[in-house]
Amino acid sequence: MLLEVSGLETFYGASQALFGVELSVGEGEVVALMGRNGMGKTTTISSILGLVRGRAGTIRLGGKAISGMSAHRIARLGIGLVPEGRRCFPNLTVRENLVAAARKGDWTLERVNALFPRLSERRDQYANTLSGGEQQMLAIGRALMTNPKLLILDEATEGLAPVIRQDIWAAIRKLKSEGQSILVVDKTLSELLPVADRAFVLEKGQTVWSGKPADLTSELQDRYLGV
Amino acid sequence: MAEPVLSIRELRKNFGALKATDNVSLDLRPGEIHALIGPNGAGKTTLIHQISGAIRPDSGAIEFLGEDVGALGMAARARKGLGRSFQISSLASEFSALRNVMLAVQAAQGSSFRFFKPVMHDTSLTEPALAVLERVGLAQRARLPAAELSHGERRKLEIAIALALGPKAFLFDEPMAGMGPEGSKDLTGFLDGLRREAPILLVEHDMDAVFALADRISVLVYGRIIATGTVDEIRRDPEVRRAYLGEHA
Amino acid sequence: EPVKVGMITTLSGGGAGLGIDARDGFMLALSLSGNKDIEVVTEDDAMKPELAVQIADKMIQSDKVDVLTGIIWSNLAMAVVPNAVAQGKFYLSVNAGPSPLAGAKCDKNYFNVAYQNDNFHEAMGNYAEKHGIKKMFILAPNYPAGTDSLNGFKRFYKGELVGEVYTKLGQTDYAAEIAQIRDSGADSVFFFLPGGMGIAFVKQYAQSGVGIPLMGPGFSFSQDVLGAIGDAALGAKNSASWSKDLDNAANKKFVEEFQKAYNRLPSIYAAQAYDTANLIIAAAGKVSVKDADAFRAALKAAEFESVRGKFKFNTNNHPIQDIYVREVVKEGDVLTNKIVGTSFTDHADAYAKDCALQ
Amino acid sequence: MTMSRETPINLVLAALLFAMPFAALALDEPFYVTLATHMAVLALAAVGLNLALGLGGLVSFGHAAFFGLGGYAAGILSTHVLNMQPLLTWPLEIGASDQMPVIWLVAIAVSGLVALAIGAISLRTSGVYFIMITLAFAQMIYYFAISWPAYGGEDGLSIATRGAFPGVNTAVPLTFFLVCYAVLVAVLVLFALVRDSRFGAALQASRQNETRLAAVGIGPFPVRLAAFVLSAMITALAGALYADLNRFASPSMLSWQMSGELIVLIILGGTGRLFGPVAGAMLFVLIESVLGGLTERWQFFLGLILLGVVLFARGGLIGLVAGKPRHG
Amino acid sequence: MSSALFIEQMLNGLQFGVMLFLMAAGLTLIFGVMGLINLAHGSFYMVGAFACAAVAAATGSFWLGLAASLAAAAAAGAIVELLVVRRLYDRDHLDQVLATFALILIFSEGTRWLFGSFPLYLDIPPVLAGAVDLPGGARYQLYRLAIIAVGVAVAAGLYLLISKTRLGMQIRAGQSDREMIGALGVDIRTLYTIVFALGAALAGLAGALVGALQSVQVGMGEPVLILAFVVIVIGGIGSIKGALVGAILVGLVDTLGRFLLPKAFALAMGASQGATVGAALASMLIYIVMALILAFRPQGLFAANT
Ligand SMILES: Nc1ncnc2c1ncn2[C@@H]1O[C@H](COP(=O)(O)OP(=O)(O)OP(=O)(O)O)[C@@H](O)[C@H]1O
Ligand SMILES: Nc1ncnc2c1ncn2[C@@H]1O[C@H](COP(=O)(O)OP(=O)(O)OP(=O)(O)O)[C@@H](O)[C@H]1O
Ligand SMILES: CC(C)C[C@H](N)C(=O)O
Ligand SMILES: [Mg+2]
Ligand SMILES: [Mg+2]
Repeated sequence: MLLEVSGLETFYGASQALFGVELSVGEGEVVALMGRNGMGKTTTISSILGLVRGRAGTIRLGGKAISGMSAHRIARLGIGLVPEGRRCFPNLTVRENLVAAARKGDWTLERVNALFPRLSERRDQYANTLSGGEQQMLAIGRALMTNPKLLILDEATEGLAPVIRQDIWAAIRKLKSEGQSILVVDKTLSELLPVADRAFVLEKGQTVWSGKPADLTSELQDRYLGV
Repeated sequence: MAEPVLSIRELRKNFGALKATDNVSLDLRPGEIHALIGPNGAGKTTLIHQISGAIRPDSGAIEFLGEDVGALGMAARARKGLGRSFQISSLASEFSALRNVMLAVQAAQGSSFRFFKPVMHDTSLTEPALAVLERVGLAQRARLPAAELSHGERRKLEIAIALALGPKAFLFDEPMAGMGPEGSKDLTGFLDGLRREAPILLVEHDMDAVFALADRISVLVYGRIIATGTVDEIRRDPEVRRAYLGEHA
Repeated sequence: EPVKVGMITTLSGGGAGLGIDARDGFMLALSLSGNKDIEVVTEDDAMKPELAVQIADKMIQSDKVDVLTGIIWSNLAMAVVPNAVAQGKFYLSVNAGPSPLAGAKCDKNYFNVAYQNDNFHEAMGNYAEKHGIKKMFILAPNYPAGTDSLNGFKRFYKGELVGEVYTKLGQTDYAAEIAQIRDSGADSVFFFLPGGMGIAFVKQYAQSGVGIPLMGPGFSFSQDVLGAIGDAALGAKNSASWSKDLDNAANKKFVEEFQKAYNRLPSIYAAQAYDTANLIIAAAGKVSVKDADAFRAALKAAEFESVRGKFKFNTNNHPIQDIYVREVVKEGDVLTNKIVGTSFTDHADAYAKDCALQ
Repeated sequence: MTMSRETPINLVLAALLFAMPFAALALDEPFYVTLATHMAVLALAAVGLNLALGLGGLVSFGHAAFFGLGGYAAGILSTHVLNMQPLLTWPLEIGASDQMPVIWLVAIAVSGLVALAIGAISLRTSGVYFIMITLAFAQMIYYFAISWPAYGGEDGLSIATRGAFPGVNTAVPLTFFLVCYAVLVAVLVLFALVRDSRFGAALQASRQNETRLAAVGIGPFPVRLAAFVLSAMITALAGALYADLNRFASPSMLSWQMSGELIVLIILGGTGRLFGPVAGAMLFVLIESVLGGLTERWQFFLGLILLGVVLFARGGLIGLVAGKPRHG
Repeated sequence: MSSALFIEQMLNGLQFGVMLFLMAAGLTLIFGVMGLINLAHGSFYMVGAFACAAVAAATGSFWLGLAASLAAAAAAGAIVELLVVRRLYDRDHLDQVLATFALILIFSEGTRWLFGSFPLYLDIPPVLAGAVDLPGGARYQLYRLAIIAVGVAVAAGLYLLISKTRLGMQIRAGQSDREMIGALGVDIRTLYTIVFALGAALAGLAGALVGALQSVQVGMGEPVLILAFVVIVIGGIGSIKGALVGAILVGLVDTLGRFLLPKAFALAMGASQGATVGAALASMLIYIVMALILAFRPQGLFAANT
């Protein structure tokens, strides 16, 4: 397994947000992480990256224990994050956002621009003046530019126009076909489930279900996700 | 046909060479949900910003309840009854969810220069605020600081604040964003009822919601409105499909 | 009779050099006298008037001092002195001599053992006038001691002023003023800039290649800044009531002992404080400080061996003294001052007439 | 006012400060009466600033201007009384007064007007720009004061006799302390009321998110301006008391170091906390006077102590004891 | 007024401005780019001056002193960053104010502890001593011309570093979202230590250069610090270009104000009176200018990105 999380418990100050999360992503696998609002998806991702510290449990990346490492070292081991809420650098131009943290590999500026032509049009504009959707593309492009082994997308299609969203799902499928491992959080099940190889469902900070998307019956969907 | 509540005439706004709003005219009629859709960067948020007074148009007029509000600042327009939500949540992050909503209640009462009476004991503030939180399903989380809410919860709080203003028109900028599948379903139902309180200008990329809710849809592309019509008209419009909807129809 | 002395002076921050010299001079006198009855409490005012007031209150109320002394700066003196004397305490100034306290606001319990602020400047004005300098350029910071300075100078200098410039208090770059001096055609430049301001001015002046001779009150060329100014100061004339080479027994002993104790040359601030301490020792040797009238009379009599040779008080309790003109010279590698003339003999200040004391 | 974890600490602080002069007199250390008065007055000045800075996030680096204006109001009135000169001869003749309530009113009114002008311009900016523009105005007043000879220039202005208060003798240190303490308590009550009021809610929201405030229909500018003016008035009142305490008004009250010190007091005690300024002033004055007597290097150790507080006590002294504040 | 005088005054303004720029550049880097209010920046200026004076006195070489000033200030900066500042990035600006204020006290008294209370001696190196003739009949001090040259070179270097290199981008990215740039794999902590040390070194350089002109003494940093803040605010925080323009503006306004205002008032109210009133106004002048600029451009002249 590329990423293995087990027994993860995380606190914000005194209040506990995760109560034992189990999660794994294999090489070349696309894994969906699901759950209602506030169930701990983002917290799980933050814990993996060392942005918040888990208090118990283990996290392994490529077999190596990474809990306790600083965020930049974890990222350098090969995680590319597209964070919730985009978090583009507002005071950098689009191009600067893309190259600032880039690492060598297959993904280059040209390739990202080909994936999102809109970004190359807005190349020299500061990111704080981009539209919401443009910022989302930028965040994805920025993560790809670090050439990660594992790409983590936290609500990466939020706020995107349907055509663009289709482009992004197409991009995800393309990445998948090239063997890229991806962990995805997304609310649109109809688009997410077909791409995912496996899925995990969180409830109140715990993994309550995992398996193949096909096994996530509409009854289960109703129980855990309210649809 | 009833007089429009909100009426925008020939609005223009350039950012340098970019025509972010290019001669836009638009009406919001009583009781309707008017959806505004369009590709990313088409100028939807910029338009909402101009209507709410966050940025000034280069030219054009904005009439609200029959009055030209173009010269008014953001706060003054809100007092006139324009309630908006932000695409990217904008909250008083140290305040609890409750106090965020109470602030709106107090603003609606127009009484922010009272220096002595403690707000937390003021039922004329707390009760309406709690009621609103109840409506969006955040009552359980009322005492939590906004900073500690999850993303989706913060999005709900955005809507709660707009509700608490009791506005005469709503401007919602992607309210569905960040809602889980269940949240989207609930919110769709909720907005459906809300149109009876005040008409809604709804910017949204969630087409399921838009198609379920909208009385009319306007499509904004590169700052221009390329089409306005009913759900069916828009769904069938080839130009709209190409520029925006893709296979989603 | 035991006497308790409260010394409030500047021991931290940029102005610390002056206060440390004053404290060291004062303490030297005490230790040389072997007098064990005089107890001193010292505190740092950090050059802040409010802190000085607070310390004075503490010394009066808690330490129960009889005599206060030590303040270097006029603005702190103005804050502390009127209150202290109003509470029946004695205040002996080792340095600051603001004009109000010499004139209308003089007090029977306030003795200035140093000078009235105008004095040294007057002496330089007198010198310039006597030496036939026709065109002067004069310069001082824009604050009361600065305006007093230039007024003092002008009181005696009657020639032409080709420039009168007030700088910002605390200013450290004088390029703009130096350019004006270059352009002014003056025969000589008189400036009053104590501490770091003076160091900066003289160094910059020397490098500018202007070359018009400098003069000033002793503060501008006092021992505590000469080292930092460097050779640029050589030859500058300045005025003071004291100099290290003043030929009298008390001064010889003072200079020698000061160097022995502190391993540096004393400055005018040290000399004035040394005199102040000796004045207290002398008075306390004669009468009890608890008998205020007697103690006051003993102070006024000023029967002590001053390093200035002769010393007496005017009706307003400010000194009547000789003021010399000194020149900056080099002895070995150290820069110091040497007396080259006397500007005033038995000089009194201009404000005594406004003082109600007899 | 709501009871919170802070309340017991606040009561203890208030009691300590109140008891200090009585203990001092009992132990025959009369100076500590003066020291307690110092604490009370500096605390008062900082409470004023805390209203703008703590609640409204308006980091004024120019509050010394108001502190000094208050001080000069006391100084100038007293000089005129002493010399029996009227304060104004034109357009109408106004005599001076040495009654504290009159001095206070003058201090408050003058600084309120000045704050209105400074605030109206400064509040166009925000963040660091606001810090610096308020500094700029204070520096202008400072340089004016040191170079304007009529009221002493840099030498400052002595106050021959402390202002009078009807019915009591303010020359007695304990009495003067009680006057200052009473003012402090009254202002603290005012602060607590304002903080918890609707105005306070708007003010605090303006600090957290100004766009949000405007979007609900409350213009941030008038809210901030009102807070700034109120804050300046309180600080000016403290300035008048401070000048009376020292019997001296000086330009150093107007200096940027003074503004900085007020900010330091607040952060030291706990920004935005009701008793933050009180805790800060008590500790600061104590350190300054105790260390200053012990060693010439006291500022070094003061530095270390302050550094220790920032690094290890988040939220200042009050935060250290009471934890994070709760905003309902 | 002769044209020679006018030329000299313009150069004075420029030189003063360039000196302020060296301070302001470090401050704007640390403050604008890293988002840290560093009141202790003036202490690095002092450290540089003392290191230069001490080493120059010991070795007899100003140039070794200059090297020492850079090294000492950079080291002081790095230590301060590692021990204190590093814990403050996520904090409120106010915590930073208090902590760096505490650092001023520690540095000032610490320096006095080491070097005593009397100003130190530091002189201009012989090669740069004296004045040179300029066209227009003016004479100008060579050393000041050298300061102008150093300042211009530093300005160019910094501009390139910040706006054109990846390092510069990462620094700026860190300013807006430290956590995010870390999550992208950039070691922002080490990066900030380097930047902080660089800013400190620039301040130290300014202190050493100016120390040879002025007096090397405890407390020399704070007045310059305030001016440097004025400069970066006028120029627009975070902008190296703004710092340069702001510095030169302040330098010129202050120099020309000090020179012309008293003359102007002297015409109206007589020499003595005019001189004091003019001087009073001149000392307020830069603050008046700053207030005016901010009243009309609340983000300074070159607001970094709004
Ligand atoms: N900074 C924080 N401080 C305290 N509590 C937090 C913080 N961030 C999140 N929480 C809490 O942790 C829990 C999990 O939140 P998280 O953001 O991980 O949820 P999520 O599953 O990503 O939800 P969403 O779909 O709304 O983004 C929630 O109860 C939330 O209130
Ligand atoms: N301040 C600004 N300066 C320059 N360009 C701007 C500015 N603000 C917005 N823009 C540009 O204007 C266009 C419209 O942006 P806007 O945010 O209105 O888009 P939007 O329709 O809301 O898109 P989305 O659906 O992605 O949120 C975008 O191309 C954006 O980059
Ligand atoms: C050192 C002296 C020149 C001080 C001067 N007497 C003053 O008032 O401040
Ligand atoms: Mg989330
Ligand atoms: Mg948008």
